[in-house]
Amino acid sequence: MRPWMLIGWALAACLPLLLGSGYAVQVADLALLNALAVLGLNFVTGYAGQVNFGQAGFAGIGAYVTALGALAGLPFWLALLAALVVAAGASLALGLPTLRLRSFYLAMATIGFGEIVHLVLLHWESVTGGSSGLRQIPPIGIGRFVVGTDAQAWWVLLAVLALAVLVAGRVRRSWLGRAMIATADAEIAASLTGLDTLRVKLVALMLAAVYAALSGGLYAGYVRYVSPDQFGNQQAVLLFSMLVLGGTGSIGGCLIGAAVLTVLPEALRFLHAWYMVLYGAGVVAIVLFMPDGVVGAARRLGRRLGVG
Amino acid sequence: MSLLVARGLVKGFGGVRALDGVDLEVAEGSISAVIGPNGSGKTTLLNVLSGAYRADAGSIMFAGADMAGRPPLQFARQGLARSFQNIRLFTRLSVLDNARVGAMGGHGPSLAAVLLRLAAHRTAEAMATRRARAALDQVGLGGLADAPAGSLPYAQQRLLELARAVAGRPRLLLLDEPAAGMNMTEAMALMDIVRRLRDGGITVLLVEHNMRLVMQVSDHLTVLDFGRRIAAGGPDEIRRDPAVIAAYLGPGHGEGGAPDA
Amino acid sequence: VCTGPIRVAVVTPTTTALALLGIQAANGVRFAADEINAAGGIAGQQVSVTVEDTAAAAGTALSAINRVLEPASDGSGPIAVFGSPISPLVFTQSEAIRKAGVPFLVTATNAGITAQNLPWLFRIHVHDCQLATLVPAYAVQTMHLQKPGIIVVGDDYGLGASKGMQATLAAMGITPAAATSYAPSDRDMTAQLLDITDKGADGIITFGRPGDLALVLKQIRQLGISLPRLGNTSLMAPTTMANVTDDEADGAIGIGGMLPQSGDARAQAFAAAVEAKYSVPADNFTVAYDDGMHLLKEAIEAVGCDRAAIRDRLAATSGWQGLLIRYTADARGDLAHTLGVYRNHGRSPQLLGTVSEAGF
Amino acid sequence: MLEVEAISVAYGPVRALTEVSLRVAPGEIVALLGANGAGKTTTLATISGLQRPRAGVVRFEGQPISGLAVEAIVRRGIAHCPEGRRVFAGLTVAENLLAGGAIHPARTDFSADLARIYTLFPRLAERAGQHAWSLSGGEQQMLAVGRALMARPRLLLLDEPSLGLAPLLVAQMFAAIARLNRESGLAILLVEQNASVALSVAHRAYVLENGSVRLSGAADALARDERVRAAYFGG
Amino acid sequence: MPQLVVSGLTLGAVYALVALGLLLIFSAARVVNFAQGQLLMIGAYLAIAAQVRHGLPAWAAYGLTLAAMALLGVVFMLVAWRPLRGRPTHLVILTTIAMGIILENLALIVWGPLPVSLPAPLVGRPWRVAGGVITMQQMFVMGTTMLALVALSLFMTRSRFGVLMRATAQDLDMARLVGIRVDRTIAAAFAIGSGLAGLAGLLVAPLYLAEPTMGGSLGLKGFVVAVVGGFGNLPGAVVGGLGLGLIEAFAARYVSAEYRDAVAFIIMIAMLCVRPRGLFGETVGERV
Ligand SMILES: Nc1ncnc2c1ncn2[C@@H]1O[C@H](COP(=O)(O)OP(=O)(O)OP(=O)(O)O)[C@@H](O)[C@H]1O
Ligand SMILES: Nc1ncnc2c1ncn2[C@@H]1O[C@H](COP(=O)(O)OP(=O)(O)OP(=O)(O)O)[C@@H](O)[C@H]1O
Ligand SMILES: [Mg+2]
Ligand SMILES: [Mg+2]
Repeated sequence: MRPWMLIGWALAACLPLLLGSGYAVQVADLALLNALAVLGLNFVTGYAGQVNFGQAGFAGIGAYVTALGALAGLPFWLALLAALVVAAGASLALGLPTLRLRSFYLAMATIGFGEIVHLVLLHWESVTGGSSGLRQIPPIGIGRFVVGTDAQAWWVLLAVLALAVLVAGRVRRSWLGRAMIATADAEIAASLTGLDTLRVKLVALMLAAVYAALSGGLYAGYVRYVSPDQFGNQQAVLLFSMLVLGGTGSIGGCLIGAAVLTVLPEALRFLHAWYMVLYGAGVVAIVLFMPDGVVGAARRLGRRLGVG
Repeated sequence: MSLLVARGLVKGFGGVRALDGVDLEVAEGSISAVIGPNGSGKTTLLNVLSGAYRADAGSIMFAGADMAGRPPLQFARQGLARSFQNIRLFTRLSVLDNARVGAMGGHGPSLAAVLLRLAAHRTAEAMATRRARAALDQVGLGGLADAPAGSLPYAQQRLLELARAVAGRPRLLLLDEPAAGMNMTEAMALMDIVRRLRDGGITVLLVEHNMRLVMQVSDHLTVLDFGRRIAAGGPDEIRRDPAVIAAYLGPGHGEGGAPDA
Repeated sequence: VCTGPIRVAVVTPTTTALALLGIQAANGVRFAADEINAAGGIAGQQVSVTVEDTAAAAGTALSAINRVLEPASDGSGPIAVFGSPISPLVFTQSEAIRKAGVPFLVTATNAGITAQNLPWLFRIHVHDCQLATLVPAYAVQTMHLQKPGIIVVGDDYGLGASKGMQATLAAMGITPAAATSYAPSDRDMTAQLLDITDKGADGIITFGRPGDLALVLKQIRQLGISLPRLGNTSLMAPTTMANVTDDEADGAIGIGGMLPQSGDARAQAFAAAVEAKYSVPADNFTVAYDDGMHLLKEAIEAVGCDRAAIRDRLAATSGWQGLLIRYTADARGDLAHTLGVYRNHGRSPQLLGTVSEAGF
Repeated sequence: MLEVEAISVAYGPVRALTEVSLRVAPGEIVALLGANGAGKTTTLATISGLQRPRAGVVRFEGQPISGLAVEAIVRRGIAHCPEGRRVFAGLTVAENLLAGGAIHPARTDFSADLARIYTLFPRLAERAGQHAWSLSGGEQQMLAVGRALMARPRLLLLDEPSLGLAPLLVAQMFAAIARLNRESGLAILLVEQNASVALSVAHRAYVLENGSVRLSGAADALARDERVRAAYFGG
Repeated sequence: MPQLVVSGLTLGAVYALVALGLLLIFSAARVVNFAQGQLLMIGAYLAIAAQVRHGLPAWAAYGLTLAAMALLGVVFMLVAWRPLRGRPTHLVILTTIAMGIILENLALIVWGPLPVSLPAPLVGRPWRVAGGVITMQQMFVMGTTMLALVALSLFMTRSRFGVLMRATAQDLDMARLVGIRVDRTIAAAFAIGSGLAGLAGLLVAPLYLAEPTMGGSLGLKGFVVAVVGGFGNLPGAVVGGLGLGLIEAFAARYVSAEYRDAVAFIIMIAMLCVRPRGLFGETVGERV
């Protein structure tokens, strides 16, 4: 790990102390949750090149399974674990038939998946509580320790995120990461080296689903209330935007993208009705002026400073 | 000993019969070539032989196994590697990583091994790196290991394709126009590499239009025209074959790939 | 005693598909606040209203509530928060309210809203459970329907009502011919309507938002269906009336939160003033929020700016006269118990009378 | 008719050309030789406007054209058949050729042009209705050259036209190039790896090395030059 | 039954029109315009503004709307596509999504949240056929879709402009190298595509009311239809559109109204598994 990264993590750990207010910490917590889901998306979209608009659906599965498990009396972490397993299973069910599809066709299939999950959450009322959702979910906790404040949540979520980043980094630097990128760049060539590209894509999607479910499950324990509207297509698009904005295929980019797009709408709140317009315009502007994401722009700036 | 035996291969696309009953044998340890006019089915033949296309009819025996109808990755796992007429590199990966993908092929350790950095992961990575570096050295790209593959000039991209194929230690290497876009001097250097690979135990089957090069390097040639084999034999035989001259070489072709200045 | 301006916040969707509802809600608070300020404020202090958008998403709703609960630079938080008419959003925000301890006045109609055991929460609008009892009762007892078909909007609002109405009907020994719904974004309800008529319904009970009930009314006529129509008061909301013909609207009966347009002169003046001011008509929610603001004013004037005291005062509300109805707090925090019954004559709704929840 | 004056081109920090100057006179075939990465493709791309020079100027028939849009340069009469074929994959052969005539007025009748190209490359006629992506490598190369000719240019920039062609066709292609030049006075700037063939049809030639002109002169003189033979003829 | 067919086909025709606009833009610029539904919404509002607010006769309001939408298409292209050309598609996709957000919220600010309707241009007694009722507007919607399809198909395959447009989509730099004025070509495609969205907006406004958020689901369905039909295939889009409309109507009636969209998506996914490039998708080539 490079020194500036260490500094970054250390600063992040101090953030609640610097922010002080509940609102700011809570926004920061949501950013961490989003970052987890985006980090997962990066496996399948950033590395393996497969468009995935189903990420919010996986998060929804994770959130509901966690919530149901915890409400049924399972320890929180066990419910969360169950959620990861269910989401992984769902990713196989989605991926096996659809990962052979290309570009727009896959995009459509994943959008469809997200819609289906959303509709099931909405209408399978006896289990999911329908549109009024599930309430009074037990909070995040392990053993005696229970997350009480937004700041405590930040530290727990940050630790989980750090682990997620570590795992993502290990995958990227292993044969798996190379295989994912190879599959995205030239699938036929990859399969002619002996790679089972379908399996590689499946693993990428499964990792994505597990990360999303982790994000969703922690969301359920953090907000302690889940409803279908949080896991619809809008959220899927938002997560996708975060990935692109940060810089597809870059772990740091995922974190930055999630942070920017969680904070930006909040920062623009004072514009009232105009803030959504400005938000859209902001995204357009960022895409126009930072085509390779924030990370790419930073890299270019660094190079220029380094050269000049 | 024949490493590869194909019999009666047929492949059609709509109205076009790109392969029309082609027989081919490749002797272990040889450099063989397939030549023929444009559109005669050479690339299609390589595609069928590497599993990228499925033949409509015919049989393929490779290293003692019946391969017809199997997916490409099984051809690869059986010990076959190839390069492409249109370059297909993993452009976002570094030069070394391209070769490492080739070296690892389908034999990567499990996800758990990767995440926990188990011994299986470490030895596999070390092996892949070793083989990849060796392959890069063999084609002369050793110095560029860390460059992004997408930034290489055309000829070096071709060399990298070769290195990626070689890194997997294949038994049979299929090369589709490896010298395209190279001048004679560069092409000759490439052929030296190919010969050394053969000496290192890799059987080579290549498609190439540069006659000077093909005639110098090949032990055996197969000539296609309209999807059929019109001749087969050693370089001297082929050079004098009237059917080959009429269909492919053109009159006045002794050595070079074109009329000499 | 209150020092400095009195901060009140409204957290409600002002964007996305729920914008109309949210904007009509916010208009009620704003209108009342302006009126109060023009008349000298509350206990000599001016009221300041902040409106925060929740969009239609839980995450945004959560940020919005946390943002308004944030103390201002002078350390003072809002005296009270007005929540939205959308139940899932209110559920999302409830924990934050519990932690902060601020009176929370909402109109979200899911019956479970006031069952959260949250002493800070008050509902100033009638809820699904009341409608779910009164509407089927009216259908059976007054309209003499024996086999009604139910069609509702497929969100929290409609589905909750549908479930409740089916239970009430069952208690009266009646099974509906069909119970269907349409997605909030659906624009074609013919399949559902045909389902209802094919199964031999003798009337249609519908629950939805103004925009989509206009379509339901239209499509009922397009299909040549002439069954009696009964539903919530969205059937006579100004938005609905603006988009249907006389023929399509005529005869439909609606029960629910009361509309200012067909009230007495004062209510009509209110409706006209709101529409003139915001170019969006006032609806039952606008009235509820306007009443809520006035109720809050009286509470503050009575007990000062201590939030717990305000809460206790609100919880003790009894027979307080609003624009159209009287408000009385019950043990759960529900304040509204009176519903209007309307019938469309052409496109002008006429009040047939009011019904009240048993015990009020 | 074409004057390239001291152009320098860079891709980001990578310098591709340094003060390259060259000339093509009307009716002339000029060959541009050089090792891989020498900058040949970049030179052609700069002439046709795909790359902007950092310094220097390109003049065509006396007018400066560097700075004009690519589309505008084609309309002046320069057609560029780029490296790597770049056929329109999803279009048929005939549609590709039709697109090649994009600069001519909408009502132009292309049948004569098409016939000319089909005589030049009979295989294209056989494949007229086939999608370009499904053509063999050599067939695509023919299509790319044919498409460039559809613009009826006065100057043709050819980037490795023999790439992937069978020997018989290489001969035919260069015969065709020579004939086009002879019969209609078409000026051609030719980049070609097959140095011996290139020098056999060209009048003059330039040799690029590392982005600069190293040698230039009459084609036959260069063909005899020892340095050229060692570097490009394979000894 | 017959009534379901009528309403399914009507909605299907609207889906098809959205998909046609999407395909037209795609066929020149190689981007899926995720704001197509929002363009439709703008079209509906413009028509309402012209006809209801400013009292123009229907034909003038319609003409004005289509012209304005064509212009908006060009503006859209200049803002959301032109600066991004040659960049990876997902960036362009994201930009179009953001443009959709901008349009939707601008509409909310300008026209407010109230649903509004447009008077139907053709008034007359509805037809009764085989036990079903078809209104004039429904016939108008279906007829217009068919006309648009025929006109577009001829335009794309028969006209030289169509060929140049497709060439531009395949390889932008190469298109410029053969002298195609790519900016104009693509601007034209955006103008037509946006005009088609506007047309769809005009047609649905009398049927389904206009709201700022009406575009979201219609745009998505248009995308579904384009995919099911096989991207790039115009008749495929129409068949896909009508098919989806019918499936939705029947699913709502006989399977479950709640899961109407789910049924549509499940059928779509199942179909993609069997035919990975849509119903009529060509095996767009990738040579090895
Ligand atoms: N997928 C396909 N669909 C339709 N036709 C095809 C397809 N692939 C190849 N063909 C046709 O089959 C014939 C043989 O093509 P192939 O690529 O095998 O030729 P080749 O011998 O490699 O030629 P070259 O030397 O020019 O590369 C060609 O005429 C080509 O147009
Ligand atoms: N898009 C690019 N980005 C960065 N560098 C580039 C790019 N294109 C070319 N270069 C570099 O510019 C130099 C000249 O390249 P160019 O393609 O003009 O050479 P060439 O003579 O045509 O070579 P070849 O024979 O391989 O086609 C090379 O060093 C190459 O690596
Ligand atoms: Mg070939
Ligand atoms: Mg070149």
